[in-house]
Amino acid sequence: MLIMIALIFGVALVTPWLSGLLKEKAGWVLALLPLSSFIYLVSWIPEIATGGTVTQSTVWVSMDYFEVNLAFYLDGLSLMFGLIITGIGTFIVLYGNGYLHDNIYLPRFHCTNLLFMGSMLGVVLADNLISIFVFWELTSFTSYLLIGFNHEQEASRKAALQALLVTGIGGLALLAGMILMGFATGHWEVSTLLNEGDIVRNHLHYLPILLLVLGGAFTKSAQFPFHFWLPSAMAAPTPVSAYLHSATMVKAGVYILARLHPVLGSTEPWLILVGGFGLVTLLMSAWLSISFTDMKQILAYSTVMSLGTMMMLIGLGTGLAMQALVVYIFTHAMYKGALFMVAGAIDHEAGTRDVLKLGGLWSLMPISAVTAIIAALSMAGIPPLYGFIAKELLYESALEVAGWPVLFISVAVIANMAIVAASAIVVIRPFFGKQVKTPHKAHEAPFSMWIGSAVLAVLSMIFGIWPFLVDKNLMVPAASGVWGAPMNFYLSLWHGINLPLILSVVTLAGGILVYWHWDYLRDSIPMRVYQTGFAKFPVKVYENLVNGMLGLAGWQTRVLQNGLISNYLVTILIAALIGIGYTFVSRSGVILNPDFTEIYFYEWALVIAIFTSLGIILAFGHSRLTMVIGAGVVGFNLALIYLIHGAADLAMTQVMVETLTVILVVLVLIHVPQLQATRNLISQSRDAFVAVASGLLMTLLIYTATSTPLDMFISEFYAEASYPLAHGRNIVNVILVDFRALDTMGEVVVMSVAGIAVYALIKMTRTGSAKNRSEKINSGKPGSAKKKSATSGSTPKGKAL
Amino acid sequence: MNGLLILPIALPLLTATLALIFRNYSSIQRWIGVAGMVAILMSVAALFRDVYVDGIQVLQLGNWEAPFGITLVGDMLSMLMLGISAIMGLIIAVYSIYDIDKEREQFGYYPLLHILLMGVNGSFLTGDIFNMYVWFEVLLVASFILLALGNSKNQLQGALKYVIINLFSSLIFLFGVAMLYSITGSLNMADLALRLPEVENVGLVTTVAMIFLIAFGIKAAIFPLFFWLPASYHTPPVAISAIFGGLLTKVGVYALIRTFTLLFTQDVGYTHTILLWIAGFTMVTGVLGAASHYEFRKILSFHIVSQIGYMIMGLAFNTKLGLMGAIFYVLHNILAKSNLFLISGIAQRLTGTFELKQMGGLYKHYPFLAVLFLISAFALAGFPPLSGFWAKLSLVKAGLSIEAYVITAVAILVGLLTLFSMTKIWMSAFWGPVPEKGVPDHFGKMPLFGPGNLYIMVLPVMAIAGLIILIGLVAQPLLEVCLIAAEQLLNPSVYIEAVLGAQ
Amino acid sequence: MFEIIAGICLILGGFFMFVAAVGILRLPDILMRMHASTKAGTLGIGLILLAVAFTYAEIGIVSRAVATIIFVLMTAPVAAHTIGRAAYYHGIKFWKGTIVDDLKSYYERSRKAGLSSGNHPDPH
Amino acid sequence: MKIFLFNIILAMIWMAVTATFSFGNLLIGMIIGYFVLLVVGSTIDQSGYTRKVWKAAILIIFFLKELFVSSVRVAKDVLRPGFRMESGVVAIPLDVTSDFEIMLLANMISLTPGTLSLEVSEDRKELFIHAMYIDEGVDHVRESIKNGLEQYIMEVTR
Amino acid sequence: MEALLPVIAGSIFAAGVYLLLKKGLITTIIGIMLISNSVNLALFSLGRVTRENPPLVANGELIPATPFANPLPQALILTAIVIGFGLLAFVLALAYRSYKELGTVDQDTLLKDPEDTSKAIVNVTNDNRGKINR
Amino acid sequence: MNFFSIAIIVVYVFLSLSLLISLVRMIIGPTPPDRVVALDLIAFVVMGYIATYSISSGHPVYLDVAIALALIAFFGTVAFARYIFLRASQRREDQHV
Repeated sequence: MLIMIALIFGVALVTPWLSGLLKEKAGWVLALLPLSSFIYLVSWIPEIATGGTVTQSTVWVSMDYFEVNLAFYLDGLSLMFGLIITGIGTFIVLYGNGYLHDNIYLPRFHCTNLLFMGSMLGVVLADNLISIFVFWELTSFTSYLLIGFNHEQEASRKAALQALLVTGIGGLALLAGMILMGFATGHWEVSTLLNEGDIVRNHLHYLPILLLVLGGAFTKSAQFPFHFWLPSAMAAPTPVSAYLHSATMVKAGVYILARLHPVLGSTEPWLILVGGFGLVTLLMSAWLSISFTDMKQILAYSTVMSLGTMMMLIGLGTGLAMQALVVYIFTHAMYKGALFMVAGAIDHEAGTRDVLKLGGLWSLMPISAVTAIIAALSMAGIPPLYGFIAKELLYESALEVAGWPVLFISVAVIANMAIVAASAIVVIRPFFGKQVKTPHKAHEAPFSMWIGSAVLAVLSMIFGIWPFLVDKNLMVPAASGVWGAPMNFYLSLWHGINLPLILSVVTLAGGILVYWHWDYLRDSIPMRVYQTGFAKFPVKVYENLVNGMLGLAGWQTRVLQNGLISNYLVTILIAALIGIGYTFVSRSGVILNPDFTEIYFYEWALVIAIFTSLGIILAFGHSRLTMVIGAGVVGFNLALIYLIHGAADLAMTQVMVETLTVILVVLVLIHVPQLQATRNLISQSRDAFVAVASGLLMTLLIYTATSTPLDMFISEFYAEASYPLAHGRNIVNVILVDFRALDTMGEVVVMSVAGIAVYALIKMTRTGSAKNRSEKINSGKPGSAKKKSATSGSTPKGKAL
Repeated sequence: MNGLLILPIALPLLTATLALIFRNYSSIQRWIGVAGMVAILMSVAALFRDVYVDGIQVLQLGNWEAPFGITLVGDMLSMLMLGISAIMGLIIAVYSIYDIDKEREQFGYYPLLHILLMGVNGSFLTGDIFNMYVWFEVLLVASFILLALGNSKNQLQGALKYVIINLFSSLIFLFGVAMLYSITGSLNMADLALRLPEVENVGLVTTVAMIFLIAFGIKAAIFPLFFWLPASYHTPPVAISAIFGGLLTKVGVYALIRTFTLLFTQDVGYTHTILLWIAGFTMVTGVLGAASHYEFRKILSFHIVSQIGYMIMGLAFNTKLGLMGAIFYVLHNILAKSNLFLISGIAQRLTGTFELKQMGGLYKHYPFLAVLFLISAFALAGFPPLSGFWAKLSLVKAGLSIEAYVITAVAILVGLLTLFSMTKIWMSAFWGPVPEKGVPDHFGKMPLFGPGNLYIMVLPVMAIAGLIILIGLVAQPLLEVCLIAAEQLLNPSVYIEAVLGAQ
Repeated sequence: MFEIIAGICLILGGFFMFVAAVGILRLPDILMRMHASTKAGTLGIGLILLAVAFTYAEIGIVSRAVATIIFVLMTAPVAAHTIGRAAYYHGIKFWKGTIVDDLKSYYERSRKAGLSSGNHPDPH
Repeated sequence: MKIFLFNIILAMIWMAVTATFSFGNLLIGMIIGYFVLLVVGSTIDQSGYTRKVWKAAILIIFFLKELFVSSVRVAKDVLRPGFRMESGVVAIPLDVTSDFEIMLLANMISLTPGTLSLEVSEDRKELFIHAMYIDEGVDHVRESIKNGLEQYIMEVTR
Repeated sequence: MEALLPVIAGSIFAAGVYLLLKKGLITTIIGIMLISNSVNLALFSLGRVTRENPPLVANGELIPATPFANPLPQALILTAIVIGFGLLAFVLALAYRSYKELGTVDQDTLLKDPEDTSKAIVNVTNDNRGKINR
Repeated sequence: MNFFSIAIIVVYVFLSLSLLISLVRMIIGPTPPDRVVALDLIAFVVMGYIATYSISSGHPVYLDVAIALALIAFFGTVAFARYIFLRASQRREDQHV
């Protein structure tokens, strides 16, 4: 199976070139791919039918934290889904080839479409939880590309993003849920999890797991309140809608729940949540569907309704419900796919999908008409079609619900009335009645476009008449796959007169009644309100959420990233003050034990000098020269302090560097004028506060750190090793050039790069004269800076004397 | 003792000098630049082999045994960082051949690039905290000038903020080093790791940890300290912002990981909780900032911030899995992020702007570029089966495994928002219709490969995209080495023993 | 013997330093102050360096001290000159005791002659 | 000038003889060499080297004296309350011409009593100095400088 | 004296920070100058360099006369000072340059975060665009 | 307490006083040149300090620092003077054109 999927992916990636090769025929060739995999899956039927399951596993990542295997698990359920995907996929490839034959993006369609097919197969076949998620995300991704296929239009882009975000967040929830499940059981293979349901159900995290998984499933399968993305996704070209949004992808949620039903299912919360949401969805969307006139919208909502039905059935969790479920999935895939294809064909040939603008096409497009009729009948659940069996089963299982069967059955019946009406609408309106003028002159669709729907429709009739064709070897294993234990049943068209049959009749009658008054009903106020409330409102909510997020983002950015460097610095400083200061005070506490004895008077003089010049610097903010002079004085006095403490080289360097810096600053001052503007009082006092606080913090930190004696073992080693081993008398120099030579090397690099930097800054210039260039170039490196400033300084003298 | 350890520092210096000599012969200079990168890559590969085979490698410079001399230490983390930086260096060097103009080349672009790499490698390799300060300064000064090189208004505006704030941060760093020295009397990190636990005043050590958190935090652009990054990273030529966005901030992250696993493990309950909070805020603010902008590179810059949050989160978990996730995330993020920057460069060459609102039609005319973008963007958003997925997976797993549900939820949601702003770029620049006016006349006509030599820019992008996919599909080896690195980090005694010899 | 001389030199040097300081504090206008700082300052530092030379009567130190003294003697007046000129150019308030200012008239003349521009490199 | 080199060579020889190479020893060598030249000078010496050196020595001594005196005077004035001097900027006509001479003069003026050189006229004819004590009148200041420093300098340089 | 060093360092730091936050670019740079001075002094005082013999090995000795001043911090500060000087020189050049380009040194008005940067890049890379068009 | 050590103390007294006094001049200004002069003198005083300390501490090494200061302070002063000069002439030109 891995090979199969890999093959699909591989071919998908080369599709653009391939279809470049064989132009129109591309579709026909590519269709062989899903067809072959369909046949491959069919070849498994005998084994599966006898209750066997197949597991194939390839190690992907295997370490003590990850057990991610590309494991595949084929049982009835996944087989059925696989067949649906590949089977319908085959037709879709053909259909798409015809539908988009004049579209320049056709190769890209084929590519993404195949990619999607592969990932969808992966979802249903994968065994390992993580790999399921991998394929799950891939479907979201590919569907994003497919929905946005007509990317020139704003609408389809929006829809694509909508689908991606909604399903994406669901997918992430699913991931979390799966990981939790894995932690709970310690197993990552579904096939093993299936036997560990009790552990999960009794686990502390059961509810979170359930909620997260449901989040994934509901978003993917467009359950209320996430149903809104599916109708908007109809912006996609019809083949996509037919494939993703009716037959396959939207069923992924159903699949995952069906798959995990043995693990998570048949508990109180499960019944309430899954069943309940399913019920709501099916009721709501059924009636929404007939509030639209666009065929695709109608079909979309009816799809949502079917999904709701499936969810409800899963929720019920009875054996009968399982049978109903699998049958329903199967038949729905067939008739809904067919109907979508027909709708697309009509749209393609007649130029519109609005049932009000269509009529009497049956003479023009006979084949489509017949197909549509059969499919619609199946959708309406009318014998002898397969849909009928499904509906019967649905009613039966609804009837036998423990608790309140009345609720379930009534809801089911009411909803199905609407569906009957809907199916009537999508067939009668376009094909019968008097012909109306359509944008294009309508004619029968090409072979590639009707073959798929025709086959599907015919199949649903055949299976309806002879259900045993499929039930033994497909339905039963599938149902038992969901049920988690082998079960046995057979389907038949006719059970004699019983309650479900009566209900069907009622439904049919009601449906026809509804159809009769459709035009009136559609425009009636309650319907409008209903539509706004359930179709438009969720979209609004979604949009408001996104916009709200954007608004918040904008606000936050305006506040934080406001371009004022002083604000940035203040923020940083305050953060540092809080972070460091709080930790310091709360964790360590201030330790003060300095002794101010033995400070000679001349040292006091130095201290006073430093403070005075600091005062000068702060006081003379308006005269930069004074500030620089003050800074120079501070530097000189620091040098003296170093000197007094026996750091000769240090003092030397300090003097040199300080003076050079001052000179450089002055050189810049010459060219850069004084800035007059100053800050207002508030920000000044804010700055003052921050400054004083940080200075205080530094002082206290130093006092506390120096309160304990320092272990000078390294310096002692240096002292002993300096002359005997390193042959240097000046220990500081020895440290610089020998013990810590790498530092010095870095230092040199920094200096030279700074030289290059200054050079580039000044030389790469379109303004500024050559003279100040030469000055600034050299000011990068200390030595030359000295020389230069000397000459620059002595220029007037040279002239003067 | 492994002499190879000096090569990643020495080779760039050598290349830089050579390139400086030939700075007026741009073609020679280019090839020197590329060749130097290849040499570095090879030396790193050799080193990697040694570390992988026989554990942590150590070089005592000048044969002064630790802690008296300066020690170069190569453990798995350093090796991974070195490797990725070498790869990025090579990619950028090739990309620059087309992207960097003559004038910049003449003013020492390639030498500076190599000096930058030298600083980065030095800080990855050094085992001495003060030496790390020196290397930080080296890479800082190189980055300063690379940022300002060209003297356009925007560059200078960005550079001033970047320079001032980073100068301040390195001064804080220096003060932190001084504090460390004064409470332990040592500078060698392994020796510090031995001595710090013996300090009576644990609170003081925690305070020092905070100082380092601030200092490195500014460099790594974490939550309240990141402002300089979105203000500057989108101003220089694309090649430069690519290597900045990819590599530089990660140096800060590396320093954080190193110090907070090796040195400051006394009061984990306190420090790492703070880290966790910071991580959360960083993720959210960054991604929101990205959501609110419509300039290609500004969006990417904000995303850098938000993804730093993920790495910090992994560090804050302080579990094997978390650290592994963090390291893997760093590697993957460097690739994806730089690649997006490079793509933005190509897009700008084609459409003539970085403003999303004025871009469009790239998907129509340059599908291959679109594919490359999709790969990088969805890797960034953590989509399977790309490299980002494994990072996200391991981080989420790590979070859930220690029941840190809130932060994990935040991380997941931020991932979704990342996806959102990536699609924002995609939908306007690629899917969007071609704008009526303001499109250069060569748009749509100039092929990616062929006349126009655009392929020099495309090939590196392809290479990285290939790496991303490769890592995604064959994640096992990289995950394993990341795990080894995490194990080494969580068990400092190995490191200490390798440096100081058996105690 | 040397000790005594050194001591005397020290005291004198310190004293002249002090004089210089008081001078720049007390004297009425900047040029006068510069008289004080230049002369007394130079002498003071010279004497102190001399004292160093006498204290360590080693040839190396003596030569260094002497070299420094010579250097100071060479630079101090130049510095004074530049500052003085700059100060004058910057415009100074002469104190009441100032009776003559030839330079002023000279500048007037030279500006009329348009020479001043050549004399003063124009800043940017 | 070559005679000066000769002096240096002598000093070198001295250093070689005493086998101690240091700045101080070089100085001593120079002095000894100078005296040697002073003795045998007149025979090989045309450029009046020895005389000039002698004058230079005198100049230096004179200068040092002036410096000391001026400092003392400044000290007096500074420490005495109130100021009784009169000051001003005085122009001094120059006889010396070469840059070197002018610089020497200016510097020395700056270091000698109550005078501080400010500016030199474009045509090198005038030197403007700030004088502290022109109580006896401007001319006296001019005289003292022309007869004092300038004389000595010219003796050395001419 | 040692007891006073922390106070001095702290106050210089405070002054530096205050200047750092001011409007004018040059003022900010002077602030950085002061801050780096103060940090060096802090390192000095944290290194317990006390009033003792300089760390020199006298002629004929093998080890310096004890007690000698702690040499290691001195070496570190030396490195730090020089590096700081290099960076400061660069910053000064940068300030000069940005004044020439942007025409002011008022950080609040000239240093807004730049928005669209493509124009600059395009201008700078004219030669390459020529290559593209041909 | 011989004459020499007294002399040293006296010198320190003188130097400290001069330092503070020149600071006063630096504060009261009033013009930049005054401050520059003060700085110049302070540099001298610091040199004096260093020289004296190299005597009192008995380590002649420190003399080198004094020399360095002598060499370099000069340039600083000149730079300041140049700045003042240029600014002044700038102002004058503004006035006279």
